[in-house]
Amino acid sequence: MSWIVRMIVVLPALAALIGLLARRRRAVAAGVAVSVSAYVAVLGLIQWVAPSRSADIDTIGGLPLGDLSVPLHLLSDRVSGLVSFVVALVVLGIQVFTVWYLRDDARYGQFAATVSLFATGMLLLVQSGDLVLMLVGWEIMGWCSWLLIGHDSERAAARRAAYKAFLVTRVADIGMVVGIVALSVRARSTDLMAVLTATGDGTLLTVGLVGVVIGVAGKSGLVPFHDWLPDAMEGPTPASALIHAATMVAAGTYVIARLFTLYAENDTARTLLAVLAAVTMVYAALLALAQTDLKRMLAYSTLSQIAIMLSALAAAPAELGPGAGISHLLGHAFFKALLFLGAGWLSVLAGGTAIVALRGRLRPTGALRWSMGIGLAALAGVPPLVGFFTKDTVIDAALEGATGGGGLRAWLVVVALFVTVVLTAAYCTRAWLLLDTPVAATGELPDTAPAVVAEEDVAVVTTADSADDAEVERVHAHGHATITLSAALVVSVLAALTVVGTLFLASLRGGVHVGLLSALLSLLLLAGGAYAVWFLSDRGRVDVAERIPGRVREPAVRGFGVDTAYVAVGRAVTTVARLVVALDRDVVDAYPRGTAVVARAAGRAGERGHRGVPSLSLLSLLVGVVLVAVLGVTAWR
Amino acid sequence: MIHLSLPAALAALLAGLGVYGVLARRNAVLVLIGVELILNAANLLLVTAGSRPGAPLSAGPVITLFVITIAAAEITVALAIILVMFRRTGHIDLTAVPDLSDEPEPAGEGAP
Amino acid sequence: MTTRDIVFVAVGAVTALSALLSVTTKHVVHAALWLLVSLGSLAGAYLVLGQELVGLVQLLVYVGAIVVLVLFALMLTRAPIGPHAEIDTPRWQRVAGAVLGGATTALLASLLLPLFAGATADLDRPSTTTPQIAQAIFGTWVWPFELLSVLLLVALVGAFAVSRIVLQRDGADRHDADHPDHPDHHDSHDDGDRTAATTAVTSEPGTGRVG
Amino acid sequence: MSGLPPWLEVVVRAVAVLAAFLVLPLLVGQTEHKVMAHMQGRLGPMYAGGFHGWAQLVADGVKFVQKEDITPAKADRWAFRLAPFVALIPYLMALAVIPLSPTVVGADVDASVVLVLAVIGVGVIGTLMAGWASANKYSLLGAMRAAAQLVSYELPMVLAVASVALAAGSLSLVSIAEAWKPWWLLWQLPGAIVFLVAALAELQRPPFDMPLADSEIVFGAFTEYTGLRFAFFLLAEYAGIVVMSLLFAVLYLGGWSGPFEQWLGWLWTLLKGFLVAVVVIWLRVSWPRMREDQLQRLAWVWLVPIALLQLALTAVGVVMTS
Repeated sequence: MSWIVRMIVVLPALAALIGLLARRRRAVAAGVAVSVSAYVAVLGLIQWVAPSRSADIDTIGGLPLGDLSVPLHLLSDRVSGLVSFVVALVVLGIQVFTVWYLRDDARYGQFAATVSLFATGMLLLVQSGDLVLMLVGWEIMGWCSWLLIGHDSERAAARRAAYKAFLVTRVADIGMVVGIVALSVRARSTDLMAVLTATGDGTLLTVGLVGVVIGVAGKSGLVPFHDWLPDAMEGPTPASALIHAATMVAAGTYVIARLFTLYAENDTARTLLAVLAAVTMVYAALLALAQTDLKRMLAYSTLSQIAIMLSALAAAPAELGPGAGISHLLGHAFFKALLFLGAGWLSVLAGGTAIVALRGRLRPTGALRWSMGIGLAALAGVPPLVGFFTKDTVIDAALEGATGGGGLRAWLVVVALFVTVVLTAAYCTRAWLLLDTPVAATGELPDTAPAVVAEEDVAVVTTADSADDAEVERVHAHGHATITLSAALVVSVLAALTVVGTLFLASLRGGVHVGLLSALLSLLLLAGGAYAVWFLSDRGRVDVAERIPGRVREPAVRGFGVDTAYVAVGRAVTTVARLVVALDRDVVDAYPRGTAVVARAAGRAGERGHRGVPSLSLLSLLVGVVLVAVLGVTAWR
Repeated sequence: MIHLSLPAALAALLAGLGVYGVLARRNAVLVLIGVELILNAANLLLVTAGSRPGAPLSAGPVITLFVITIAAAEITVALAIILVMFRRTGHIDLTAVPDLSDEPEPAGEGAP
Repeated sequence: MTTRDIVFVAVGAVTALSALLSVTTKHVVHAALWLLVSLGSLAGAYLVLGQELVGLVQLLVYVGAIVVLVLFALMLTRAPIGPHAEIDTPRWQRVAGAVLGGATTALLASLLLPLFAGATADLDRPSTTTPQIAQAIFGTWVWPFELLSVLLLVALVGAFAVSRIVLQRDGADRHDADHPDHPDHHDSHDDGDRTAATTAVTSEPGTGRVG
Repeated sequence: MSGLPPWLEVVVRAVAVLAAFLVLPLLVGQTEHKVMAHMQGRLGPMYAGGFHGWAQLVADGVKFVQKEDITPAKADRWAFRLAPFVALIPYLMALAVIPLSPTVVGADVDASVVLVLAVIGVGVIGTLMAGWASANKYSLLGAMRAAAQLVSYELPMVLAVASVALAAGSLSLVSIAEAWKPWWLLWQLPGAIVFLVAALAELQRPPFDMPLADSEIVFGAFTEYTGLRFAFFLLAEYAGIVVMSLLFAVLYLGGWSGPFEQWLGWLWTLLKGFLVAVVVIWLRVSWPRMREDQLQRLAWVWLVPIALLQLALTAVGVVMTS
């Protein structure tokens, strides 16, 4: 058993190494990546269903750090088993899909190897029973996300997005590191069990938990760190699927779930988390409604969904445990992977991801149409798909928290959740209507789409442009390739999992817990939101987003200029750094340099003084010497 | 048998001539000649003093040898400096106001 | 007056006379040659005083090396043939020098002559022979001796370094001399003007000034 | 000789030294003529004097005496005229203190090694004077070259001699030669080689004849000299060969040690010195002239370190054997 857990972590790392060595041989790279991820998925399944539940597993031995105990243990229990299985499954699907999707990419080998390494990071984080190992996995993912987003490194936009993602998450990671250090210091150990059971300084605990929340906010894209995630769409679609579905952005949820017993007792950190999550979920859902690009819309929906997971952890009562958050994590993993891979497929067919280009392209595609429909329905929370169950588990948990003395924090979360349900339903419906309504239908009613709006729409599209430019170029260069059976199968299997995924969650404590009242309420809200969109969009003939005034919509597409704010923050930091440098150089260093200047000036002055004519100087010198000697001799006599 | 006031008088004379040489010359090498004369006066005085009966530690001749060595070192460095001066200014005239700036000057040969 | 006294007076007269000539002659190189004579006869004076080793070392180092170096330096600094007025300082300074020299001599003589009055050295049994000097140097005086070797090394390196620096600057100057349009980067004003003029000329190929 | 009155002894010794000074260089010169000629497959001078041209150099001398003594108009007259003597006299003094045997010596001085080295060092001043006073660029160049060369090579030479003096524990040539043992041939071999090379350079003999280099600077410092003064320079050169050869024989070859050294010691010294002189001539025939930079490199990179090593080796040997 313990070997299985170790292999789950080590094998993807080996696959990454081999893949990197064999990157020139496409078949080898693909074979290694797919077969190893399949093997890891099987191992994950075994770990999940295996009878022995909890195990503390040794790895490379502890680090000798004096008083601080760093055992570097892995911790295997039913949660980690399930999560690692789902992660491995999603990774397997993505690897298979990538073989087809990047069929013409010269750097496929590197991409597949990076995906394997990324999986290593996530699996290490999932399996780790030690904060240090957790941080290692966390940072591996951060680095790999930089590599994956910047995969098309010849494009400036991709490079910028990669750096943006890296820098934003790095900044937030400061909080993560501070938090981990604080928690470790408090427990005098980095072992998860020790940290959870330690009793001690409350301030340190608060600092540690708040720090971790900040780190999580960075990686999971909570406000104000959210803006890197939509930009990360510059990466190839499988990379987006990987980052959004089960790994990086969800990792924060998992970390907080692992530390849930600590959070349950700390109001400060939980309130912060609740506020961030509530704001993010509503804000991101609103922005998703306005997007002109399918992938960007999905990205904002991810932000919203991640916030939902975290809100469960922020609002659920202590006795309920973190099950609700984990369960939404897993459900989201299925349908978001499905949606992204479907979007990737669709973009290959349509030659772009801009909604203008995709309008009505879904209708004639058969299996893809079904899959996307299932995915969007699950995202909106239509029963009996997995999204319905997990989301309502979260709502129920939050309601229980609110009624069970959670106070304002829990109510805030509950309200935000219901608003989000409406908005999610709205943007899902909008997306479906836009994708599925035949284009000819819009042409029949030109007068309902005023010319002004159309112009604005064009303007918006050209400014935001397609997120995955590389895909457009690829399609232009190689034409529309038919999908391979295996890739199509991946999408279909994910769709199937989205339907039956609830079964996985049954084994999770508190995994599925739907309250009748809340379920009915959310269904009503869902139907209302969907109907409103259907009505406003004139049965899908018009983009509902065009009803939004252009001067609101255009900044909304751009994320309300948060990017500019980031740049401003960067500038401010640089300015402060320059100021410090200037202070150091012009104020602190001025004294030493001043001494040099003074010494030089003194030297110059002395030089002036020495500019005598040598022979005259010699004369006066000798006159002096002789005079002194004469005086001395006379005195001596 | 020799009267030691004779070499002492010669030493005094040489020192005086050396002083005159140092002051009467503007050519740097010739000034050095005056310096050498003064040094030799000192040497002669040392030898003279060392020749007195009962002079301890053989100090006279030994220190004279030392002074000769030091003179050799001194003349080497001094001539090096004089050659530097010649290359920089094109003359070794000590009555000219010296230029002590850090920047190199154009070679003196080209100057009018 | 013993025989040695007479010999010493003769040798000393040569020494003093050649020293006088070496500081007064108008011929640059002759001054060095008179110095040679003076130092050589001083070596003779040391022999008369019974200090054989000192005399020989004087001959070896002063005459064989130092005067050669002085001559070498004079020739490198373009010593002219024939009398040369410009090797002497102005007349008043020379007068002052003469007065000071005389004062020095008088001062020293007034001190030394009474000190050495009547003192004699019995040189038939010399008190310091070469082995004794050797033993003194490597016994009593060994530390000053070692220090002296360090001094010699420092002087050697110093002389080398001094001449080396100038050689490099020389190289830079020569490099500049190859490009008369850019004579010296320190002379920026002039340089700028010339550069501007050059560009003006080259930028107007049609005016006929160039072609 | 000890039976003579002091003044007569001085006169006899002076005359003997002068005679040797006049005869030995001629002998070396004649040897050079003939040895060089035979090495180059020629006969050499064959007519003057009858037997194999033995009187050739005498005839040369007569010719030099007859020539006009020219002093260039722009020359520094006195320095120009005195230069040959300044070059010549040091070798005369050196020859006076070099012993042929313990008894056959011009003047037995205590520190005769230092004296020889000191006066040989003075010789360069003659060349310098000649070069500078000629008012001729080639002469000046030659003089500069000579000065640089002689100052450089004096150091290894002094060091090599110091090594021998250290081995013998004396500064007197007589004592050094008497302390000499045959195995010194091996012990002092590096020093001997250094001394020989440095001596060649001091004499400005090929391959170290850059100061004269007739293909580059006409005849160096001696370009403007004619007649007897030129002959004196030539005489100084051959006297230099004699002095250096005898010095080498005394310092490194044991001088007069050989069969019947009581009676024939002076002959052994002369023979050994003559052998060395032949080697010097041989080197002139067989080696091309070096370049100026090679010259300095040889002195400072090879000879000085070797001489210092020899000094250390000698010190070790002295400490071991004492």
